[in-house]
Amino acid sequence: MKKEEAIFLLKQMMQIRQFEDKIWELLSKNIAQGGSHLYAGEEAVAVGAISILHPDDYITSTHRGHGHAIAKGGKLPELMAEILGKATGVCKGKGGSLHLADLSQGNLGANGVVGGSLGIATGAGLSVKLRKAKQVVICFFGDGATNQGIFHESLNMASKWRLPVIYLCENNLYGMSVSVKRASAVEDLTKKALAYGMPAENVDGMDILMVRKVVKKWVDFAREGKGPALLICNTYRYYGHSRSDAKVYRSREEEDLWRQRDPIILFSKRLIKEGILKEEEIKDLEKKVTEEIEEATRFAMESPLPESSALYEDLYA
Amino acid sequence: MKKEEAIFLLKQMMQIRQFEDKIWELLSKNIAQGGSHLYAGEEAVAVGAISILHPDDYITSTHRGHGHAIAKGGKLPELMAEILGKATGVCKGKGGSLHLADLSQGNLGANGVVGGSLGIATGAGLSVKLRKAKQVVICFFGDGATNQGIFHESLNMASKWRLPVIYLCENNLYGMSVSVKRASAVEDLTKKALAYGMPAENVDGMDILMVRKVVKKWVDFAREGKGPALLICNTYRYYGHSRSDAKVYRSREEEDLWRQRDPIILFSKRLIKEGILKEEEIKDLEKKVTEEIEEATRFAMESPLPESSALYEDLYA
Amino acid sequence: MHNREITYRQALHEALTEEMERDGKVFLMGEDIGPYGGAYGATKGLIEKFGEERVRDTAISEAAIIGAGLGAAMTGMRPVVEIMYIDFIGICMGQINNQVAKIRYMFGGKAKVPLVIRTEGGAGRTLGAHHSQSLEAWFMHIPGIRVVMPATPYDAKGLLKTSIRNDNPTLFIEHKMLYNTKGQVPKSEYLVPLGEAEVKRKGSNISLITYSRMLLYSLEAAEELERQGISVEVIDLRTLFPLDIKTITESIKKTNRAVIVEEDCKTGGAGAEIGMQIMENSFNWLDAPIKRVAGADVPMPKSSILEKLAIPSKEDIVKAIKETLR
Amino acid sequence: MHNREITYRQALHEALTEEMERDGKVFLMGEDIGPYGGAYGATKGLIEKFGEERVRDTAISEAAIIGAGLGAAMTGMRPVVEIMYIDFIGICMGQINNQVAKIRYMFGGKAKVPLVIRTEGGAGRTLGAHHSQSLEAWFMHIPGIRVVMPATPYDAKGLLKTSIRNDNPTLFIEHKMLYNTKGQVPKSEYLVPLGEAEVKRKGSNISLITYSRMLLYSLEAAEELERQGISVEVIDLRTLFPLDIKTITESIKKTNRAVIVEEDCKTGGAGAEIGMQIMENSFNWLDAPIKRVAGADVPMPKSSILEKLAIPSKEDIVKAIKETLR
Ligand SMILES: Cc1ncc(C[n+]2csc(CCOP(=O)(O)OP(=O)(O)O)c2C)c(N)n1
Ligand SMILES: Cc1ncc(C[n+]2csc(CCOP(=O)(O)OP(=O)(O)O)c2C)c(N)n1
Ligand SMILES: [Mg+2]
Ligand SMILES: [Mg+2]
Repeated sequence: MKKEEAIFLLKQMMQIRQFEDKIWELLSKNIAQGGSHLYAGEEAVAVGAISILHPDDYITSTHRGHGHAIAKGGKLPELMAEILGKATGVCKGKGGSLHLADLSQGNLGANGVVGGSLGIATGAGLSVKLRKAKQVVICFFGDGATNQGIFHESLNMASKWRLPVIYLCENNLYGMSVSVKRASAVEDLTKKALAYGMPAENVDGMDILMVRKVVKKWVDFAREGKGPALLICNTYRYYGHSRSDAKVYRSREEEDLWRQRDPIILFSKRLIKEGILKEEEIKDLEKKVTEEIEEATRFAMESPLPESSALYEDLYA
Repeated sequence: MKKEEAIFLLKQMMQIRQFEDKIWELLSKNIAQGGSHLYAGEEAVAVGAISILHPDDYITSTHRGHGHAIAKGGKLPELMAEILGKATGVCKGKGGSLHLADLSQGNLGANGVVGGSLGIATGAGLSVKLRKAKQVVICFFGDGATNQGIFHESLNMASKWRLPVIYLCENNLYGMSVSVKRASAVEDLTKKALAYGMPAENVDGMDILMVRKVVKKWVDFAREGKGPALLICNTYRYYGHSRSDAKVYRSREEEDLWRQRDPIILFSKRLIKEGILKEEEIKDLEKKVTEEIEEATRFAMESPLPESSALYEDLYA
Repeated sequence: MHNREITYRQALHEALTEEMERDGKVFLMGEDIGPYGGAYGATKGLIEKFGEERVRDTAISEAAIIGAGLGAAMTGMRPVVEIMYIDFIGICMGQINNQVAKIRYMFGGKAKVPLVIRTEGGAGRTLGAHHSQSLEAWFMHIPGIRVVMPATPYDAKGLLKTSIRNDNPTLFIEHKMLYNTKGQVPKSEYLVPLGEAEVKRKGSNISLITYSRMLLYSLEAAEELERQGISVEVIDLRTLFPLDIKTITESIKKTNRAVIVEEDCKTGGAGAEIGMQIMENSFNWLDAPIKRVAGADVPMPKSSILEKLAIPSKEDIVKAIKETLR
Repeated sequence: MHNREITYRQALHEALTEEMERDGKVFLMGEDIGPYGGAYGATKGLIEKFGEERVRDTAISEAAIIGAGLGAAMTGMRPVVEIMYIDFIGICMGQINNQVAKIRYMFGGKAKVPLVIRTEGGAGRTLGAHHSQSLEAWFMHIPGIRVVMPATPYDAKGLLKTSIRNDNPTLFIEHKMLYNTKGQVPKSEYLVPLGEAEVKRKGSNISLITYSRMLLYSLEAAEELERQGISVEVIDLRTLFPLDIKTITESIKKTNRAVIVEEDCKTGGAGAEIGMQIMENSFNWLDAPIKRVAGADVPMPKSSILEKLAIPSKEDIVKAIKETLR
C-alpha cells in the first residue's frame, strides 16, 4: 500500500470518527437537534468500500449516513451545516442528518426509512445498464433492513436483470434494540442471497483492507456486467441507536470486545508495523482532522438558518 | 386407500373442475361478470392439501380461489351465487370471485391482491400459538406472489416464531403472463426458503396422493409446534389467466403436455388400476357432480340480487 | 381535417410510442406490459417495437417497480412505470410518499425526478373491492407529486406526453371504463399542459366540477338538464394537483352555484379539497352550499347492482343540481 | 379527588396495562416495544410484566406486522400493533387499505377485526421529512377503519381502552410532542367513546375545530383572544372518523363562524373534509368563509426555523380568527 493511499484511508476514517464524536457533543449540548444516528465504529466499511469506487459511481446510504457522505466526498462544513439545519448545508438545511445527499458526487442520499434506498439503488443500477455506462452502485443498508419487503423485491430484480449493484449490508448486530438473532430467521445473513441466486460473502467490517479486498472483487465483477452481490460487513456501532438509547439490549462486555477491534486503531497499528506510517505521523494526522472538524463546526454554527422564503422552494423542478 | 376417501377426493376434484368449466361458460355468456381466475388443472393441490386438515384448521386463499373454497367445505350454490353477485352468496354478493371466504369453515378468504393473504395466514398462525391451540394454517399463493415483499416478511416472521403455517405455493409457471423464469431470479422456488432457514420441498402438484403425502408430513410437523414449511406444488392452470387472456406467452404444446398429466384422470386411472373404483362408478360420480353443478347454477341464477339497503351494511361490527 | 377518432387506449399507446421514439431515455417498466400488452392493452406491441430493454416486464413487486423507477429517474433516465391497478398502490405507497415525492425537496432541490407512474382506477366492471378503487385523494395530499386524470382520448394523449417530458414525478391515473371510449385526436403533435382545467361545456346556471369518467356522466346530465332549461357549465379538471382553482373560480363567479362530481369515496375525497378551495375563494359569490355527488363510503361491492349504487349516476347528478338550484 | 396528573405517555401505558390485565386476548406487537419500551416509551416495562409472548418485538417488517395483526384479529385475538412512526405507514398501506379495512365488508360481515394500530405522528423535533408527517387524511378516506387522535392524557387513556375493546379496526395516532404533556386522569376506570368530539373551551364568537397537538395551540390562541374580548369555542374532535359533525354543527349555529386548525399539509388534508361537511350542514348559518390554518404543502424541512413555519403557530391561529371575524 502506498503511503498516500494509506493516509487517505486513515484520514477519512478519522474524519468520520471525529465528526461523529463532535455531533454527539453537539447533541448533548442541544446545539444539534433531532435524530442523528452515529457511524462511529463502522468507519472501515464506508471508507473501505467507497474507496474502491470511481467518482461517478453511485452510492445509496441510510439513516446512519454521515460516514457514507464523508467517504463519497462530502465536504465536512457542508455536512455539519446540514445536520444543524443551516442554509449552507449540502441540502440547504432541508434534509438534515437523515437525508444527507449530493447527486453531483454520486451520493443518491441517506434515507430516514429503513430499506428506503434499496429500490433507488436498484434503479440506479438499471439506469447504468440502460445507458450502457460502466458505473457501479453500492447500496448500503443495515441488518435490520434485510427484513423489509423491498430488500426481497430489489435483490430479486437486480439478480434477474444482472444489475451492477453491490448490496452492502452493515451488520452491526442490532436494528435499533432488536438483535439479528431475534429479528431474522437466519443469523448468517449471506444466506438471504440464496433466494436470489446471488453471490454473497461475509466480510470483517472492522478491517478496512479486508473490506477493500472483497468489495473490489465484487465491484469489478459488477462492472464487467456479471451482476450484483450481497456483502455482509460485520461491524459495530459504538453509540446507542440514537441519543435516547439506554442500550439495555446489549452488554458493556460486548461493547468492549468490539472496541478492541476498533477499525482505526487496527489499521493504524498495521501501518506502523508495516512501516508505512510512523506513530508521530498518525498523531499529526489526527490533529489535522481535529482542526478540520473544528473548522467545519465553526462554519456550521456561524452559518445562517434558511430564510423563510426557502420553505416553498426546491419542491418542483 | 379406503373407497370412501377415494370418492371424497375424486368428487371434490370433479366438483372444482366442473364448477370452473361452468363459470367459464357463464363468463362467455356474460351471465357471470367481472374477473374470475379459474382453478381448472390445479385441483389436486387444493383438494389434496386441504383434505389433510381438520375442520377447524385455517386456510388463506388467492385470487384463484374457487378450488380452495370448495375444498374447505364451501357449498356450491352459495359459492356460485357469490360469483354472480347474488344476495344468497357466501359473502352476500359483496365479495365475488376474488373474495370467497367463510370464516365459519376456517377459510380466511380469497384475496384480490397478489400476496395479500400471506400476512393474514402468518397472523392466524400466531393466534393459534398464542391461544395454545392445535390448529394449523395452510397459506395458498402463486409463484408470482413469491416476489412480493410480504412473502419475505411473512416467512421470516413465521420461521423465527415457529408458527404453524404451511406456505403452499401453487407454481403454475406463470404470474399472469410472466413466467417464473422471467420474474424470479431462482427458478427452483424452494430455494427461497433458504433465506428463512425454513424446510421446503417440491411437490408434484398433479398427483393428489403426492400432495397429500407431503402436506401431511409438514402439517404434522407444524401441529407438533416444530414450525412452518414452504411447499412448492408444481401445477398448471388450463385456462388463461382471465377471460381476456390470449395466452401468447405459452405454447399449445406446453398446454398439451400438462393436460396429459391431468390430476383427475391421473387419480381416476390409479383408482381403477388399484381396484378401488370402477370406471362405471367414476362415470356415475361425474354425472352426480354435473347435477350438483347444475343445481348450484340454477340456485345462483334464480337467486335475487342484494337489496339496495345492503350497500351500507356489513361494514362495521 | 387532421383529426381522427381513436380510443383512449390508442391515444395512450400513441403517446408512449411517440415519446419513446423522441427520447431514448424514456423506457417502460411494469407487470405484464410486454407480450401481454398491459392489463388494459395500452402497451400492446411496444415490446416488439422497442425491445425488451426498454419495455420491461417485471415480477409482481410494486415497491421495487416504483423504487427502481425513482433510482433510474434520478440518474438520467425518464421511466414510465405501471402499477396495474391503483388498488395495489398501497403496496408501494411508502416509496411514492417518502421517496418519489420528497427526494427533491429533502435534497435541497438537487435531484430531478422525471418519473411517470401510470395506473388505472375506478369501478364499473364488477371486479369488487380490490380492483375498483379511486384513490386520487391520497396523492393530492402528498406535496411533490402531480396527479393527472384524463377523461378523453385527446387529453389522455396530450397529458401523458407532457407528463413524460416534465421533470417532476407524476401519477397518471387512467380509468378502466374509458379505454374503449373514442374521441377526436389530431394526427399532428400536441401537448396538453399540466394544471389546467378545461370547460368542456359552457353554461350559466351552475358549475359542475368533475374529472375522469365522471365527466361523461356529467355531460349527459348537463344535456338532459339543457332540455329542461337549465344551463350547466361542465369543468373537467384533468389535473387534480396542482388544482386549477382559477378556472373553477371564474365559472362560479358567473354561476354562483357549484356541484362537484367525483367517483371516489366521499369522505376525505378529492371533492372535499375542491369544495373547500371554492369556499375559500368564492364564498361571497356562492348562493347555495356546494354539493358533492360522490362514491359511497364503503369498499366497492362486487354485485353489479350495488356497484352502480356505490358510484354516482347521471340521475344523482341531475338531482344534486336541481337541489342546488332550488 | 381521585384525579392525578399523569403524562400522555403514562396514560397510554396505563390503558395498555389495564386492557392486557383485563383480557388475555390482548397482545402487543411491533418494533422495539419490548426491552426498549417503544420509541416514545409507551410500552416500557410491559414485556417484563406480561412476557415475551404477549409483548412481541418484531423485525422491521411493517407490512407483516399489520398483516399478522389482522390474521390474529380475525381468529380470536385482540392485537394492538405499533408502527413506530406514521411516516412508515405507507409501507403497510396496502395491508391497511385492502385487507384490514375491507375484509369485513368483502366477506359480507362475516369477519370481525378487533385490531388497534398504534402509531405516532407530527412535527416538532426537527426530524425532517421522514419522521414528522401527519397522514390522518388518508385514513379518513378508507371506509372501514376508525381514526382516533387524542390530544390529552385523559382522552388518550380513555380512547385507547375503548379502541381495544371495539370490534372494528382502529388507527390510533399519537403525537410525538404530547408524550410528556400532563393532565388530570382519574384513578378509577373510565372509557371515552369513539366518534364524539368534545368542546374543550366554551365560547360564543367563533368555533375553532381542531385535534391532536393543535388543540394546545388552539387553546393558547383562545386564551389570548379572550383577553382581547373575543370568545372562542374550541372543539377537540378526538376521533376523525367517524366525524362528530353534530357537535361541530351545534357550535357553528351558535357562533356562525369557523376556523379549522390542523397540522397536516393543507391540500387534501383532514380540514378539507371537515370544512366541506360544515358547508354542507351549516351553509346558511355561516357568516364568513371557513378558514383552514394548516401545515404547508411541502415535505417537512429539517431546519427548526422552517419546521416551525411549516406547521400552524398560535399567531397563525389568532390571525385567522381575526380575519374570519372581520
Ligand atoms: C421502515 C422503518 N421502520 C422503522 C424505522 C425506525 N428505525 C430507524 S433505524 C432502525 C433500525 C435499523 O436497523 P439497521 O437496518 O440494522 O440499521 P442500523 O441502525 O443498525 O445501522 C429503526 C427500526 C425506520 N426508520 N423505518
Ligand atoms: C399486488 C398485485 N399486483 C398485481 C396484481 C394483478 N394480478 C392478478 S393475478 C396476477 C398473477 C399472479 O400470479 P401467481 O401469484 O403466480 O398466481 P396465479 O395467477 O398464477 O395463480 C397478477 C399480476 C394483483 N392482483 N395484485
Ligand atoms: Mg443494524
Ligand atoms: Mg402463477
